[in-house]
Amino acid sequence: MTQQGPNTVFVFPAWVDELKPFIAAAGVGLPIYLVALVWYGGSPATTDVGYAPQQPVAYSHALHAGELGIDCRYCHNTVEVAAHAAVPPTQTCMNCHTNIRGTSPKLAAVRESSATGMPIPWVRVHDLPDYVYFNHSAHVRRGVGCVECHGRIDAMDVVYQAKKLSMGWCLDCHRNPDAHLRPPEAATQMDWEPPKGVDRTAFGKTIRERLKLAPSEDCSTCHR
Amino acid sequence: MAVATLERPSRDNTSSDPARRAPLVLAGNDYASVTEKVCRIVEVRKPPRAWTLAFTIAASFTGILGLMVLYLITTGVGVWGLNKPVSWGFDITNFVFWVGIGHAGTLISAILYLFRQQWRTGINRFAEAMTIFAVICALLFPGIHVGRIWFEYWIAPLPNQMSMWPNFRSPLLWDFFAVGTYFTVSLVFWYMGLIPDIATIRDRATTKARRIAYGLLAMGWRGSNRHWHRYERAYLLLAALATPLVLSVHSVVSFDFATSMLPGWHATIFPPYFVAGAIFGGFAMVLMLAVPCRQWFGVKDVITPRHLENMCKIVLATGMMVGYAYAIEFFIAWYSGNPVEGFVFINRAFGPYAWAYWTMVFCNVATPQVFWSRRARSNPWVIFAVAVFVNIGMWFERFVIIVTTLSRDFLPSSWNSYTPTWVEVLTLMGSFGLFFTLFLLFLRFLPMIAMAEVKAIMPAPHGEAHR
Amino acid sequence: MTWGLLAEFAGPAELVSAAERLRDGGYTRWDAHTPFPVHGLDAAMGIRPTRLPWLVLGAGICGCGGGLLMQWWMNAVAYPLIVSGKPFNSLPASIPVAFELTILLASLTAFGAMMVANGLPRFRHPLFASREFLRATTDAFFIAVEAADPKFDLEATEAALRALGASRVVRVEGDA
Amino acid sequence: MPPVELWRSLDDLAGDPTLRELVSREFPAHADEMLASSRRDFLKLMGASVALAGMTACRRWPSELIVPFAHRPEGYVPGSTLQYATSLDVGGAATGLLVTSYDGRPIKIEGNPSHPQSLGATDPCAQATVLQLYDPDRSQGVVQREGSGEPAPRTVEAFTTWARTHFASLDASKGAGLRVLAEPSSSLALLAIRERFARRFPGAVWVEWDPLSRDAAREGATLAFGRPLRTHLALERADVIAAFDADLLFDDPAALANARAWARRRRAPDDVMNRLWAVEAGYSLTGGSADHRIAVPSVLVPVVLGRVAAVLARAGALPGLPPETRAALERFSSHSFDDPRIAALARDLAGAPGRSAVVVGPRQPAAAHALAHLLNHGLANAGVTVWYSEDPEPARPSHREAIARLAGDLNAGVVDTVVVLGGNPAYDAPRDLDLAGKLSHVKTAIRLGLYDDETSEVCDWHVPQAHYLESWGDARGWDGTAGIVQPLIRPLYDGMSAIELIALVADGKTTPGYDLVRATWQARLPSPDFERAWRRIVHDGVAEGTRFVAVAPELSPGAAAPIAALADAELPRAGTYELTFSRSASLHDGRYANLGWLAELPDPVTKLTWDNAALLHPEDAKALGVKRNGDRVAIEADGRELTVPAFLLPGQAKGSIGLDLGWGRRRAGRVGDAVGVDAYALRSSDSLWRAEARVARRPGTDALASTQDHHIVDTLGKREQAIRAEELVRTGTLEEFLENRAFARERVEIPPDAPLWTPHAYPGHKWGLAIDLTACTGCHACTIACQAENNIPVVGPAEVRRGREMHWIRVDRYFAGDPAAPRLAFQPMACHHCETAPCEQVCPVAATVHDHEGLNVMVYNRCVGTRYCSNNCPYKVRRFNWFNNHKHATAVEMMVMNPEVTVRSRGVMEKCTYCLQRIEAVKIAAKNEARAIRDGEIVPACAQVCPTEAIVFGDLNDPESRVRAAHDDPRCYGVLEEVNTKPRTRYLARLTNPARGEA
Repeated sequence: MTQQGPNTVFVFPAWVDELKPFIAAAGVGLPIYLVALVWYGGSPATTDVGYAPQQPVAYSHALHAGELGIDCRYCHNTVEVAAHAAVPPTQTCMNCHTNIRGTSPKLAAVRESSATGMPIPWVRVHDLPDYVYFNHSAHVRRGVGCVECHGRIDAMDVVYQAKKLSMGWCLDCHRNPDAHLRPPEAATQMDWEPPKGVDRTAFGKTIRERLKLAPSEDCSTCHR
Repeated sequence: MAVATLERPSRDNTSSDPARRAPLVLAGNDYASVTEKVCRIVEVRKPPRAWTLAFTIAASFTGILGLMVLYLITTGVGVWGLNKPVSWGFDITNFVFWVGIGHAGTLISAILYLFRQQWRTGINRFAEAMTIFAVICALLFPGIHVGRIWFEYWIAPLPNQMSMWPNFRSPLLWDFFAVGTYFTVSLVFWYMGLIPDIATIRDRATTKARRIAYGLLAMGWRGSNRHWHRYERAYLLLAALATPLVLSVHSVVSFDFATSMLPGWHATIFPPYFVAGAIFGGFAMVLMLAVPCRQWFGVKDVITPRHLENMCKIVLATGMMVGYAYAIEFFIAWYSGNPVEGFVFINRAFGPYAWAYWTMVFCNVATPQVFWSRRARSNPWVIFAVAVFVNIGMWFERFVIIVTTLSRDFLPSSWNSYTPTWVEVLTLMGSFGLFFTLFLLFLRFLPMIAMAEVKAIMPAPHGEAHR
Repeated sequence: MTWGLLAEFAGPAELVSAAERLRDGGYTRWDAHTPFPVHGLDAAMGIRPTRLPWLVLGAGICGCGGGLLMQWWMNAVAYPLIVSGKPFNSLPASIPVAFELTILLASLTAFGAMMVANGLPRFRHPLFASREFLRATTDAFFIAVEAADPKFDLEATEAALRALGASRVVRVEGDA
Repeated sequence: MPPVELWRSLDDLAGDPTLRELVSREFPAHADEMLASSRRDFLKLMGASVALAGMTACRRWPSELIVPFAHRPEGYVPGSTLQYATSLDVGGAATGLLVTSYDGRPIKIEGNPSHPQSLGATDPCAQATVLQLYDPDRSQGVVQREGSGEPAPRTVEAFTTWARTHFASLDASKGAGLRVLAEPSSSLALLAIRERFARRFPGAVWVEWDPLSRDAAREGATLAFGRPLRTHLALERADVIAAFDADLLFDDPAALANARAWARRRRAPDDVMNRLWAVEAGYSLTGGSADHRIAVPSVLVPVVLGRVAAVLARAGALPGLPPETRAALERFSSHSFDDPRIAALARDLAGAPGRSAVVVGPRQPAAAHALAHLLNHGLANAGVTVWYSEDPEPARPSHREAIARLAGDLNAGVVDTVVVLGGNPAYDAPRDLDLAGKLSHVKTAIRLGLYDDETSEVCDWHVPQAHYLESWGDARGWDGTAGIVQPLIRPLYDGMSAIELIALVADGKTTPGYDLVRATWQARLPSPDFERAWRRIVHDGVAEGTRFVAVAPELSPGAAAPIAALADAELPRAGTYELTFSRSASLHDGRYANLGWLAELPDPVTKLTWDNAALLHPEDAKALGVKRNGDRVAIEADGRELTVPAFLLPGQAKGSIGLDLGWGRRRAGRVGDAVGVDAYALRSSDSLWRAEARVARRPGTDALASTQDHHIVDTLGKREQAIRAEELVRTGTLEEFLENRAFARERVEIPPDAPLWTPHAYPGHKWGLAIDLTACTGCHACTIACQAENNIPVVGPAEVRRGREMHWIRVDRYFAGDPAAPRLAFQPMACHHCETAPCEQVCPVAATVHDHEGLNVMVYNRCVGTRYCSNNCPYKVRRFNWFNNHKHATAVEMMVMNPEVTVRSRGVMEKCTYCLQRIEAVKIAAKNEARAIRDGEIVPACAQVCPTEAIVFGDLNDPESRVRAAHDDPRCYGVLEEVNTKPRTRYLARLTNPARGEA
C-alpha cells in the first residue's frame, strides 16, 4: 500500500471556516444597520427636534405666555393675516417694560435696542427649508393650533423645536387633519381640550366639515 | 494519440461537412495542455509587451475620464455642448452604445448554451467579462449626466422623510431596474463559470499568496460530482433566466425613446431593432477583442478559425436585420402619414446631420456584406477591420437617433444644432480607457477561457467521448 | 486519523464504470472528483435530481408579485400623484420592473441555493491536504471514499478500489 | 396708510447711522427681518438641501438670524407686499407705474391702470428699470476729475459747498457763460425751478437734447398750423389707420394707449374691424401687425404719402385744398415710384372720412408731417381720430438746432460752465459735433448721471443721480396727464435728483426733492384741503384734470412749398444704400445698456440678443456677397466707417439698411460694455435718422446670439418651417372667418382619440390661459414681466449662442406667406400645462406632476435633472439650469428677487407655473375672508403687463370667466392638439382685415 506523500500544500487553517457564520451574519446585518443609521440619524427627529439656540435676550415664553398668559397674538400679531408670524419689534417689549422691571439688567439689550433703533438679532428656531412656503394665516384661521407645530411654547423657558417639521410629518397632518383641528378662535390656546367626553378626532371632523377644509397634498401647496 | 486521428492535420476547422463533427480544439491538445495554455497566461511573471503597452494607454485614458467627471460634477452639466432642444447628446449615446456592447457576452453564454452550441465554450468566458465591463461603462453615463448627482439616489425606491416615491411610469426607472438586474445577473453568471477554473489555478499555484487569493475566490471548489450535479442545473437555470433578460434589457433601453412622443423615437419597431443592433455591435466587439487576444496569448488552438467564422456569420445576419430596420423606419414614417414623423427621417438622411446618418449606414449595412465571402471570414485582419467599422457604425446609430430627432422636433422656433465640447469627447475616449483597463486586468489575472467547459467538449483521451 | 481513501482513474469512462460498481457495492459516503462534469456520472453514482428548480420558481414568483405590489402601493396608495393624466395604478407601466425583479430574485436564488446546498464556500477539507488531489481540477479523475462510510474498511475498500481499475490509491489523513 | 408716511418712517429709520452701517454690510435697504431672513427669502437656493444630502452639520442648514424693526411702522405687515404708484419719464413723456415693494425692497414694476398712458400695461424697458435700481455698476459717489482727468472721490457735502461758491461767482455775468444740457423732461417741478434759474441766470441757455428726438413732428405742426402743436391719436375711433414709418404700437410716447385702443377695435370681429396700413423700410412691430405693409426705403415714404394725397385730391376727397397745395400734390403723381397698393390705400382712406387716421413717424421730415396734417384735415379726422394740443414748451428750439448751437458756443469759447442733467450726450450726440471733445475742454463741466459713463468721463464733476425709484419728482404723460414720482426706497448710494441739483444751482441751497415737488403742487392744487388732494395724487399716481386741452387749429398755407419739395425725393444713387437708424427695442437710446434683462431680451423681429446688426434685404445681401447672418460688412457714412455684422431680414425694403442705436457702449458697466456696435458713430446732425451709406463686405463672421434659428437653417428646414408656421400660428382674413368661424380648428386634422381610461376630473378650480394672436404685437413685455416675477436668470451671450436662454415665455416669430413680402407672425410660447403632460410620465422621481387644479407643477427641490422632461416636451418650453446662474450675483443684485418664488439651483429644470405664487396668494386670502375667488382676481405677470390684453387667465370651471369664453370662442385652437396633449393654454387664431381684393 502506498503511503500518502509528505504534504507541502498550503491549506486554510480551521478558523477560516469557523468565520463563515459570522460573515454571513454581517452580510445580513450590515445593510439593515446602515438603513437604520440613515433612517434615524438623518431624520429631523434626530437632527432638528430639540434645537434650542441661545437667544440674545433671555426671553421666557414660559413666563410671558405661560404664567402671565399673554396671548401669542399680542406679540406675533401678523399671524392671522400674513404668512409670517412676525417677530415683534422692540417697541412691543417696551410697551410693558418701560414701567415693569424698567431697570432689570436682563432687559439691558432691549432697552438699548429701543434707544438706538438697533434691532435685536434673534436666532430662528423653526427654520423650514428655503423652498418651502408655509403660511401661518392659512393654518391658524383653519383651526390648526400653534401647539400642533410648536409644542407647548407656554412651558418653554428657552424655545426649542418640538416637532419634526419634515415633509412626511406635514403630509401626515394634511392627510388626517381631524386629530389636529380645533375651533379657530382657540388656535392660540395652548391647553385647549375638546368638550368633556367628545373624542378629539370626532370633534376635529366637525370643525373640518364646518370650515369646509380639504387639506391638499399637491406639491404646489408648499413648493413654488 | 487518438485525438490526432480525429483531426485533419491542417489548422483549419471551418469545414461545414455535416458528416463529421469538426473539432473545436486543434493541434492535438489534451486536458493538461489546454490547462497549461490557458493558465500560463495568468502565471507568467512578465506579461507580453503588447499587454503592458496597451494597459499603460488604457489606464491613462481612465485617468482622463476621472478628471472629466470631476470637472463635470464640480461645474455643472453645462460643460457639455447640450442645449435646449438637444438635452441628451454624447451622454445617452454612449450609454446606449455600451449597453449594446454588453449584450454579446450573456447572449453567447446563455442563448448558445441553451441551443447546445458547443463552440461557445472557447469564447464565452472573455465575452462575458467584456459584457460586465461594458455595462460598467454604460452605467457610468446615466450616473453622471444628471443635474444633481448628489440626489440621484431618489431614483431608488427607498423609504425617506419626504414620503416620496419614484415614478414607476418613467422609462428611466425601468432602465435603472433593467440594467441593474442585467449587471447583477451577468456578474453572477460569469463568476459561477469562473469558480472551477479559479480552482484549477489555485491548485497550480506555486506561491502561498496566489494559493490564498485564488483559494478564497474558488470558495473551496473540489470538483466533487455531487457539486457538479447542482452546479450544472443552476447554470442551466441561469441561462434560461438570462435569455429573456438579454432580450429585455435593450428593449427597455429602447423604451426610453419608444415610449416618448418625439418623432423618430416614438416607434414600436424599436425593441427588436435595438436588440438586433445590440447583438450586432456586441459580436463585433467580441471579434475585435478575440482576434488580437488569440494572437498575443497563443490560444489559437482554442479560439479557432471556426469560432471566428461563426461569429462573422452572426454579425452578417444581425447586420442585415439592422439594415432592414433602417429601411422600414422610412416606410413606417411615410405610411403613418404623420408629416412631422416624415420630416424627421428626410431630415436624418438629407438634413444637417446627413453625414452622421450615412456614416452609420455605410458602417452597419455595407461593410458586413464582405462576410458573404468565405475568404473574408477566415482572414483575421478583414474580420478585425469590419469589427471596428461596425463599432463605429453602432455608436453613430445611437447618435443619429438621439440628436437628429431632438435637434428638429415639433416647433421650428426651438430647432437648434448640437456640437459636443472637448469634455464630452474626452469622456467618451475615457470610457474606452476604462473598458480596456478592466479587460486587460481580467486577461492578466483570470482565466480568459473556460477550461472546464472546453475540456467537457474535448474528445476523451481513451476510446470515444461520453456524449 | 484517516479521513478516507482517494483513488485515481485513467479517464471519464473508467471513472463511470467504477462509480457504477461502487454504487452497486452499497457504498454511500463517497464521491467522484473530476476537472469537468462527466456526463452519465450522476446516474452512475445514483445521485437524486436536485430540487433547485422549485426554489428558483418560488423566488421568481416572489419577485414578480413583490414588484407589482411595491409599484401599486407606492404610486397608487402611499402618495398618488396625477402623472400625465394617467390612472394611479396602471399595470402596463408596472410590467418592466416586475419582470426585472422576477429575473433578479430567481437568478440570485439559483446561485445562492446551489452554493449552500453544496456546502460552499468551504476552505478547509482533508482532500486539499493531498498533493495528488491537486490534479483533480486539471486532468485527473478521482473517487474518494470516506472512512465514515459504514462499509468502509481500510484494506478491503482499498482492494476494492484497485479492483475497479484505480491506477493508484492513497490514504487521506485529517478529519472532516 | 398713506405711502408718504410709510416711506418717511422708513427713511427716518434708515437714516439711523448705526443701522445703516449694520445693514449696508449686506443690504443698503431696511425692512423687517432684513439681514438674515430676507436674504434667506430671496436666496431660496436649494444649495441648502445639498447640505442635507451631505449630512455635514447636525443642523440641516446654518442657523439664521431674525432682525425685526426696533420700531415697526404703523400697520406694516412684515413679509407682505405693498404697491405704490409712481411715474417713469422717458424722453419727456411719462408712463404711470405701480411698483410692488416687499419689505421695503421694490421688486416688480407694473403699469398703473388708472394712468391713461399706461392703462395697466408697460413696455419691457420700464419694467427693467427695477433692475437698474440695484445695478452695482451705478455710480456710488461724487467724483471729481481734475485737469488730468484722474477721478477722485468727493463727498456730496464737498460738492455742494463747491457748487454754491461756483455758481455764486457766475452771478456777476448773469450766467452768460452757463449752459445746461438736459435730457427732455416733463416735470412741472423742474419747470418751476427753471423759472427761478432763469431769473438768477438770464444769460444762461437751457439746451435740451434727445437722441431719439421727435421734433420733426413739432416742426411739421409748425409748418401746417404755424405753431408747434402736439399731435395725439384716438385710435379707438379709427377704422382705417395709415402709419407712414410710424411705429405707433411700440416706439411711440403713447404706444401703450395706442396699442390698447387699436387692439380693442380688433377684438369683436363681428363689428367692423379696423384696418392698419404700414408704409416703412424696416420691419416695425406696427408693420408686423399691419393688414397691409408696403416696404419702401425710408426716403420714399413721403412719396407714397404724397401719391396717396394726390389720388385723394383728384377724387375730391380733400375739400377746401388751396390751389398751390393742390399743385404741390400733383408733382407726386409724376414721381417715378409707384405701387398698386397706393391706390387701394387712398380708396380705403376716402371710404372712411372722419374714421381714419394718417400718422407719420418721427424719422420723416417735417414736410411729411405737414402733409399728414393736411390729409387728416381733408378727411375730417382732425378732432376725431387725431387731436391736437398746445406744446408745453412752444419756445423751445428743436433738439437738433439746440445741440448744434451749444457745440458752436463751445467752439467759440463763450461757455465756461456746462451742467449736464442726465442723458449721455458724449455718447449719443451727433458725432460731427464732437461734443465729447468739446466738453472735455470747457472750463467747468458738471454731470449728473446714474452711471459714471462716457459723458462723466469728460466732465470735471460727476454727481450720482438718484434713481427715480429713490427720489421725488413729477412727470406728465404724452397726453399731459401728470403724476407724482415717489421713492420706494432710500437712495442706495449718495444720489441727487435732477430737480435737486438745479434747485441747488438756482437757489444756491440744497432743498429736499420732496419739498420741491410739494411746493410746486401746492401752487397748483386748491389751498384749503391741499393735504388730502396731495395724498390722493401721490396714492393714485394720477392728478385728475391735468390732461392737455384739445385745440382746433386752422391749416396755414405755408406748407405747400416744403411739401412740393418732398416730391423730389429720389432713391440713393447706385452703389450706395440708404442707412436708417432706429431705437433699440430693448436698450432704448442706450441708457439701459447695462441691464442684463434687456440686453438678453430678443429683438422682436430679428430675435437677436446681446447684439445689433445691419439689417439687409436678402437680395442686397447677395449683391454684397453676404452669405449668412453675422458676416461682417463695413458701412461708411458721412466720412466715418463702422464694421457691423449683417443680418438678412425678409421684409426689409430693398436698398435700405436698418441699424439699431444704443449699442456699443464704452462705459456702460460690466454687463453693457462693448456689446454690439455703436451706430451713433455714423450719425451726423444733418442726418439724424437717415444717411447715405457705402457698404462693403469685410472678411470675417460674428457669431450672433439669436434665440431663434440658432444655426443656419438649410433649405430643407426652411421649407418645413414655412409649412408648419401656417399650422402653428393660424391666420385668416376677416372674410374667411365670417364665412367659416371654425376655420382655425379645421386647419389641422385632429385624429379621433378615445381615452383608454377615465380621465382625471378637475372639480375645483381648473386654471387655463388663452392668448389672442390677433391682438399680440410681439412686444415682449410678457417675457420681461415673467423674468422679473419669477427670478429668471440672465445667462449671457455665450450661453444664448448655445441655445440656453432661460426665458419662460418665448415669443416665437415666424415669417409666413410670400417670401418677397412675408407676413410677420408672433406666438408667445410658455408651458401649456397639458392635461396629459408628456413631461410628467418620463420623470423618474415625480418632480413634475399635476396638481388637482390642473397645473403642471415643477418641483425644483425634487428635480435631479435628467432633462428627459424637456426632451419629451413638444413645445420645448422647459428650461434647464446648466450652471449655477446666481453664483456671481452680489447681495444687492439679489435684492430684486421675488421672495415668493424659489431661486433655482444648478442642475434643475424650470418652466412657467402660471404664476403659481399669485394663485396661492389669492386662494389663501379668499379663504381667509371665506369668499370665492373673483374672475380676473388672479393675474399672471404676463397677462398683467400685456398692452393689448392679449393674454387671459382664469378658471375654466367658472362659466362666467373670460378665459372660459375665450376657450369656447370659435377662433380658439390648441397648438399640437393632434398629439393629444390636451393643453390648458390655447390660442385665438390671428385675424387680419385686408382691404377687399387686396388680400
